[in-house]
Amino acid sequence: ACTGKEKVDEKEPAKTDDKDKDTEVEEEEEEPAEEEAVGVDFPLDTTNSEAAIEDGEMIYALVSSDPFEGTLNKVFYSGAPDAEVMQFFDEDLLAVDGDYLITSDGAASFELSEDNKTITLSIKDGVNWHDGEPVKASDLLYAYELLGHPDYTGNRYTFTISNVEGMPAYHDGTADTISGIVVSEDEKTISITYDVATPSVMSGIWSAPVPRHYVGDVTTGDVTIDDILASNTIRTEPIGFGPYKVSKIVPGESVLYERYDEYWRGKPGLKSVVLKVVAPGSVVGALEKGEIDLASVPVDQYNVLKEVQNIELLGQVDTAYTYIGFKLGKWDAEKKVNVMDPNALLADKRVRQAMWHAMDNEVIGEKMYHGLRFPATTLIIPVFDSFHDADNPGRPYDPEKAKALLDEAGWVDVDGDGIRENAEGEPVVLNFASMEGGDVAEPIANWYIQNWEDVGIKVQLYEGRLHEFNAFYDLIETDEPGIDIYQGAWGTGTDPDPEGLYGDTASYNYTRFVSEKNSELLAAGTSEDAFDADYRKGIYNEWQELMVEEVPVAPTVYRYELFGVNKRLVNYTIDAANLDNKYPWKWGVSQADPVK
Amino acid sequence: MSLLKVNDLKVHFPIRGGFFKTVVDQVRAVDGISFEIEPGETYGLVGESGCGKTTTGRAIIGLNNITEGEVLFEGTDLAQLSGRKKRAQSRDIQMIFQDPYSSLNVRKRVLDIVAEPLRNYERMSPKEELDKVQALIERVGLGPEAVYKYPHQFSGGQRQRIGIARALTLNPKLIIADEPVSALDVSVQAQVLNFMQDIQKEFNLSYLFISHDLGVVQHLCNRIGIMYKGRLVEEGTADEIYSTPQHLYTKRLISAIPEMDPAKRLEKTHLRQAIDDEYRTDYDNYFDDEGRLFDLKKISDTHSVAML
Amino acid sequence: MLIFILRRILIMIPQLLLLSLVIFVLAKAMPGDAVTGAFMGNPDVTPERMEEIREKYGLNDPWYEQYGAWIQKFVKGDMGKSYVHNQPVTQLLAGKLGNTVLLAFCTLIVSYLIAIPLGIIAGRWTDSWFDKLIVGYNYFSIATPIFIFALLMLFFFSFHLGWFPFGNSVDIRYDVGSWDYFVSKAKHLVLPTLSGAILGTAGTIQYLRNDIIDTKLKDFVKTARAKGVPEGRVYTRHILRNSLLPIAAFLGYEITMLIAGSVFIETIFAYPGLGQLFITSIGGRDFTVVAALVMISGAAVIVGTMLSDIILGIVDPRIRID
Amino acid sequence: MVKSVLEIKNLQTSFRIKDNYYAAVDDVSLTVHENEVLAIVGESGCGKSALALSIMGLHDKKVAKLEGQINFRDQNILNLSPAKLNKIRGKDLGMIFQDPMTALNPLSTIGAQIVEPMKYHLKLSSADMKKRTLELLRRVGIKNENRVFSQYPHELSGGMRQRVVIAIALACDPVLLIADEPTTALDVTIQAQIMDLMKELQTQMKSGIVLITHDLGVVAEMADRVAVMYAGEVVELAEVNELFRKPLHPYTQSLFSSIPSNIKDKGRLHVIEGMVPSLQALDRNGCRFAPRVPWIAESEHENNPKLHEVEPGHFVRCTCYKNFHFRPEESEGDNHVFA
Amino acid sequence: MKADVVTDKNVLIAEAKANNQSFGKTIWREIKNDKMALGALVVFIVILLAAYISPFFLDVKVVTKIDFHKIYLPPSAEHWLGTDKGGRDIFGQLMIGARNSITIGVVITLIAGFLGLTIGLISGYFGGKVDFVIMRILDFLMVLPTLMMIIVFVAIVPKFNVWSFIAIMSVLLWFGKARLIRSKALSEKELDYVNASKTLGTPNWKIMVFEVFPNLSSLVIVNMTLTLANNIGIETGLTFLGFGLPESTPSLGTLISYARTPDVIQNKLWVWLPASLLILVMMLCINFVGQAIKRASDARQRLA
Ligand SMILES: Nc1ncnc2c1ncn2[C@@H]1O[C@H](COP(=O)(O)OP(=O)(O)OP(=O)(O)O)[C@@H](O)[C@H]1O
Ligand SMILES: Nc1ncnc2c1ncn2[C@@H]1O[C@H](COP(=O)(O)OP(=O)(O)OP(=O)(O)O)[C@@H](O)[C@H]1O
Ligand SMILES: [Mg+2]
Ligand SMILES: [Mg+2]
Repeated sequence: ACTGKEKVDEKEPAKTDDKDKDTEVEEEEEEPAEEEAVGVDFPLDTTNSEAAIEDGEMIYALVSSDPFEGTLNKVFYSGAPDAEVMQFFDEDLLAVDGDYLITSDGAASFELSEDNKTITLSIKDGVNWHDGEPVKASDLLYAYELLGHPDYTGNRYTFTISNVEGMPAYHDGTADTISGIVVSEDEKTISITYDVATPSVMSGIWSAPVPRHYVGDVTTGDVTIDDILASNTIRTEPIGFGPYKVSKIVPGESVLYERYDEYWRGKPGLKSVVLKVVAPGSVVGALEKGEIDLASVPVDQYNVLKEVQNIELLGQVDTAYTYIGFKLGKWDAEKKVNVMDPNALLADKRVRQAMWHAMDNEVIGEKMYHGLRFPATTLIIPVFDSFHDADNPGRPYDPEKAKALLDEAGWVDVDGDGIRENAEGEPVVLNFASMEGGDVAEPIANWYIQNWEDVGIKVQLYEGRLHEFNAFYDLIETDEPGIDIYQGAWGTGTDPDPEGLYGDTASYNYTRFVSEKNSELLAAGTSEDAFDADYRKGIYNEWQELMVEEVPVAPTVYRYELFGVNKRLVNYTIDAANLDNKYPWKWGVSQADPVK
Repeated sequence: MSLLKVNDLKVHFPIRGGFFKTVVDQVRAVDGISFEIEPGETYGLVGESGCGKTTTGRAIIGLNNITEGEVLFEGTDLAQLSGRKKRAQSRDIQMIFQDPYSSLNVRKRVLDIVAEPLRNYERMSPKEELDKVQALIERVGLGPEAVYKYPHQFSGGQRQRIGIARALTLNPKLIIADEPVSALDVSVQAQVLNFMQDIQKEFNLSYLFISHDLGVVQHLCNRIGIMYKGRLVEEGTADEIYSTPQHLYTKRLISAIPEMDPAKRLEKTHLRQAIDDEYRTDYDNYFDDEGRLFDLKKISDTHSVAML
Repeated sequence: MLIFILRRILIMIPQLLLLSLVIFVLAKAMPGDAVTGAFMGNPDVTPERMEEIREKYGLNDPWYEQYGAWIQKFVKGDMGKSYVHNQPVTQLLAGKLGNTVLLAFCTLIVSYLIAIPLGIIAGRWTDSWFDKLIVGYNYFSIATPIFIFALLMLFFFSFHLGWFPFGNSVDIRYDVGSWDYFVSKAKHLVLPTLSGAILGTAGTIQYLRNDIIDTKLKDFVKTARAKGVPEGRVYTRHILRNSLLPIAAFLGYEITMLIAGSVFIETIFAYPGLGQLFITSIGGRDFTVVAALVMISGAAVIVGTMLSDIILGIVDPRIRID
Repeated sequence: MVKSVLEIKNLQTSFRIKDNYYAAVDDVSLTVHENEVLAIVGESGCGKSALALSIMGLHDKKVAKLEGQINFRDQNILNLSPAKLNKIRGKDLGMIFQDPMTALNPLSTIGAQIVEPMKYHLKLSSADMKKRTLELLRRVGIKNENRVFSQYPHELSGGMRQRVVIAIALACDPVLLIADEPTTALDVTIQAQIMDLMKELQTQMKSGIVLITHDLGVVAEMADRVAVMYAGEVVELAEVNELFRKPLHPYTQSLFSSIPSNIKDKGRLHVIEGMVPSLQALDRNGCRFAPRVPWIAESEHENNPKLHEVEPGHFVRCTCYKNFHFRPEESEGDNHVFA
Repeated sequence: MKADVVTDKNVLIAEAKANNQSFGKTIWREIKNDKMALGALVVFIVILLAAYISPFFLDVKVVTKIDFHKIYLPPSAEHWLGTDKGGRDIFGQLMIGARNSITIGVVITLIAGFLGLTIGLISGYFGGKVDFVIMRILDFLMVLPTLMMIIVFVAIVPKFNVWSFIAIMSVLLWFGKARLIRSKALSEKELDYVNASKTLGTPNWKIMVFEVFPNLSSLVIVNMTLTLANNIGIETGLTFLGFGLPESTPSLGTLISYARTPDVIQNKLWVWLPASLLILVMMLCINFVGQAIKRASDARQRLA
């Protein structure tokens, strides 16, 4: 596949406070590194301790092979590149902590009601849009009005939004207002009431306001949503209340920001910021030449990158994992539930366990990714420190164990061709679907096929090739009968709740795995009780255990993400817990020219 | 009964123009000509370039569509025939082309060229075919090895003779010769002309001989038709045309033949000047009100002129 | 002339309509649609929601109804809305079209600047040392895959020497219209232009060379020499003028070829233009954009050939267009 | 004594064919006098055009090699530098080409093409040049000269174009005009007009003309003296009346008797046997015509035949003319098939 | 004496038979006389042989076996041209890839050539209404932006493999040829040898196939050799853009498109350079041979 196809939107850096939850990740274009990693312990913060100069300028690379789409509004944008553009001039009212849970450190503070159903936000003083207007509570209401608007076609009308009381009625057009949202007289506070209480509110609430006065009001009929979409107020002259204001945009290519002196947290650290799109292949060269100060770098270039003298490399584990899914049933479109098929080829969990044991992910991580990927153990990633069960070893590479499990399951080689027949003694060839995505997808798919063949399971690529993103999901989503195994990847977003991917009514539960225990645990994980973190952790540990036992999917690798930073940068971090520096306003440079 | 009778033949080509490229006018390439050819006779068709000679020939043999009029060959209208009959009839009329280079397919050996009509009309074993072709080739004065050669290995005159051999294969009754010698050098031309005369005697052929070289026409033809702007302006025996031309255009044409006696060249120049003057002054008298040449009118048994 | 243009435009209409139908059907036949492209894999967007959006976009109507609705708008100049960019396609294209046309134009000029002198030299001094070199270069340019060449250009001139920027069309820090802006724009154009131009000369050189060799032998050239025209002038006044004619006539065609062929160059140099947009849009199943781009290319071909005919009609007295 | 304008001495023009040079014009010596039309006749490929192009210096140096002398006004054209040659070409030497369809630049107006030689050779203002051009056009018999001036070649008929070609050749009042088959591509009536025009112009201008043709009719109408060429050599040279009255060389005789209008009774035409040998196959030592008259005994031919002056001004090459007769059984057929 | 004549005759006939120059022979002679073309032909044949014979010695399974312990090994005795990102042998892939690429190029050229030839010939030969209709269709097809259409088709086709690739390309690459052939056929049919055949009673289809076609053959052969080079190249380009053949079908394009990251292009030449050079060499060879054939078809330019 080519760079042009990559679906990047889910690959957002953790620092952007996007509210999306679990999302699909396409394998990005990554090259294996040839030498072994010397140790994959990257710093999270820059080490430059000099003071930032007064009128510095930073050049930020938006690493993408495509231009950014340029819908610069949190309600309407669709791609991650746009989110990166917005981070400099706009922000959410609520800040989040290291666990991605909301705090009151942002431009607004919040309070949760007793019954956990109502959340009240109070906007702090001095929070003003770039045009000088104060940010009002009704601006946040406006965001909800847009999100729920019948004409809204974006992808953010999600559960957290529709869960707001009165939202469905408003969305259907049967109500003019959203009954669950109340704005105070003084436009300083806003309270939002939900139909169902869920801890997801702590990580999922929408708190990005839209400047009603600036983009125009659809509720009064002044403008339509299409007008807004076509309008320069969200394209080339957007405003926000973030640390920098947009001074100029060359659509798709670059943005020039200027310091917004009245930023509510204080005077930002840079006089100006230039953001420009840099193709993944050019990132290293640009960093080395000092053309850019900051870039998320493709891991495949780690090898070259670590030799580059004028930059620092920051890295951390990404909010995503790759997995192998076993097709176990079908989606019942009528009832909107997943239905397991007891006759599925891989209905026996021992076979699935064996297949997991057979996969040598260690080598992939070390050889191809230079240690920047490592074998995954459970379905809740280590990023969620408090929920990831570090003690659960998953199913490490162990071909002997795999063989034993297969023997146990009755999959033995009857006819002596080195390939096992199934319990009924029939020869089996499993069809494996995998997505195109960078240069590594193909070798990895074939590597697994070889791994499986080593333990005696014959697997072949579905249709003999990898599938392009759209085609792949067409196949998986429709439960194409020919496919038995597939390789996918999920971005988890910032909410640990796996319900959307593994619930019995979740359409994204592509394996169609259902079990009572599973449903029970998932429900418990988001129940009111789960506002108690320990309780929740217990539940999720149990769930992780269950998934390692049942193996509807076998997670393969967790991944690191890397950032290259010019040594003149100060106060920069990728650490979500570093509440001071994770927002752009403090970022600065210690000298006028980049270190070369 | 005459072998070929052409009756008020018209061939018009559409001129397209205007916004939608519709037919806005017609090129009247041949605009109502009539003549007859008797068996064994050579009929010459003469006129300046673009007057419609070639078109007439092509219309007779069926390469051009006839707009109006009829072409009777041995009494049957060729245009009315169809399918098998037409095929049967059309083997009796053959054509010799002007350009000995383009009229032979350079990618074929002489054998295949000359045998082409045989393969179309007759079933012969390869041996018979080869014999027949070889006989023909020798008849036109080429060595037997010639059948295995390609056209580019021959000179213009030889090529023209191969073309003639091809036309003779089916023993036609009428041969339409469209300027068969104008691309050839004088001495080669003589060769071909002699040869045409020989085979005419031998096979009792009739020729429709199209040319603009009056010397050649005079040498070869019994009767001559003079064409001008798609019409016949004069028709008669070779003698009549050359000794007593009646139509102004004929006179002009004849006066243009270079004088072969250097001593008389001044005379000839003066004659040309005189006819030119006449041509200028009398030109309009030869056309009717619509600007069309008059129909032919007999002035003797064999001689007709297009005059009032 | 006017009639000629009018007629050509009249012919163009059914052609474009047919093209629109073809591309519409094809775009629809691609697996997935814009909604899949945008929302697939986002668990928060339920299948119902996706259906709802499809319904809103009219993606569930029978294709002919969708086509009818789309083409009606299209005729009025509304190319629909990009699903991925959430923006009217016309607006989306505006900037990129300019970039692509500029690039195509510069490439054309530079390739002519290279090709015409070389073609002339090769044609005039056939079989000379120069000629052999030029013919060699020609072979090289035909045989080298453009993307390898472009990549090498990029690595050498940008990465190693640092002479030229890595991508994009201009440095944002300069004000539109200022000298710096102009210089920056030019700097961004150099590599894409050169890569395209250096490999794009083969046709012209070969054509010119052959044509000059042919024209050299024409009778009217002998006439010119017989008039006592000096050799140099024979070339400039008689041979060249005749040989350049077809090149002028190819102009319109070449531009359209360059616009269509911009995909590689734009992708490699991250130059935001139509080619790059096309590839992105195919991936995102943004079929309004795909369709619009195909229509534009189709129209460009038609206009290009028309332009060629008009140019030829103007420069060649033998050809009258009406 | 009439002055000679052109003196060709032992001219040999050879073409390179695969590393060897073969003479297409072999040891030709001719003189053209003022106010005289020298016709050169011969069949296709005998070297007529090669001779004409040699005089004009129009051969491509890479393929053609020229030896001997071409003296034009006491300068040997062969030794002139290109610049000097260009001073003569178009000025004192004019050339008329055979095919009026291709001899004109399709992209220039008629006016521009006639003006062009004046620009290089005459010091005239552009208004004067235009005036002169219009006058020239009138002189070559074009009536609406103002219109023709700004027309393009394709807008004119063949006859008109040939007149334009003539006008170009006459543009700077040449002393010597070389006309390579000026009428061959034209219709009979047009041919007559062009012939008359050339005769008329010649009487006015008093220049020498080299008229190349294969049409004896044209020769009879126009020439003062005639050179007959065969296979690169001049085989007979005589005053026109003399030649037509008493052609001597076998080739000349054959040529005359193969013309239809010379045969009164529709009898058989004379056919020259065999073919013109190609440059490479030509036997250059004996009589070049010998292979085509095989019934003439070898002894009749000369070795390395010379031009003999049989009568004052009448030259014939090779002694074979003396006892020449047509093949007796000739009327029986032209081919060995019947032999 | 008589016998003499007869043998003489036979000798002559035999000689003529031997000397009759078919177009094929002319081409061969032309190539023989051009050292470059001859060399190019030899090289090309060697490449062809290598590509088509090597599979008998190469185990595809072994060549395409992933071995992550052998990633990006530089050339060595074991791996002549080193290994790629999956630890696969480049040399093996090069051989298999060359075969695939050449097969694709040749088959596309043949099919597109056949389509273009047939349709162009019919259109040009019959002229009139047939021509009008075909030309209008062609006019339309010419408007299609080829590269874009190919990409759209590639996106649509579900089972994308060598054959569907060939089908897509062939369907979209014949228009130009049809036009070329048509215009040539149009002028060819005006020539008298066609008229002659008509008057001799030869049916139209025979004239088309046996008279006109052979006269277009030189044009066709020249055009096909020159487009062969292009067609091999176009696969490479599409693969680079991500619309080419899957990696499981190695082609030269696959190998070259590995050269997408700075690291590979700068430091791992062995991965992409051999394939690039192979393409370059093949293109040059085909072009040299093509030029010789072109000269052979044009008597004016012939060297021999
Ligand atoms: N296919 C055609 N379409 C349109 N016009 C044609 C066509 N064929 C011939 N003409 C026109 O018909 C007229 C007669 O042409 P034709 O070829 O019969 O003349 P010709 O007497 O044979 O002339 P030439 O001596 O030059 O061969 C010419 O004006 C020619 O332009
Ligand atoms: N450039 C050339 N290279 C090689 N041979 C040539 C060249 N030009 C002419 N010849 C040969 O020289 C000989 C004389 O040619 P030339 O053109 O002078 O004949 P010609 O008498 O003018 O014939 P025509 O009446 O056909 O014009 C011919 O055999 C011809 O093939
Ligand atoms: Mg004619
Ligand atoms: Mg000549």
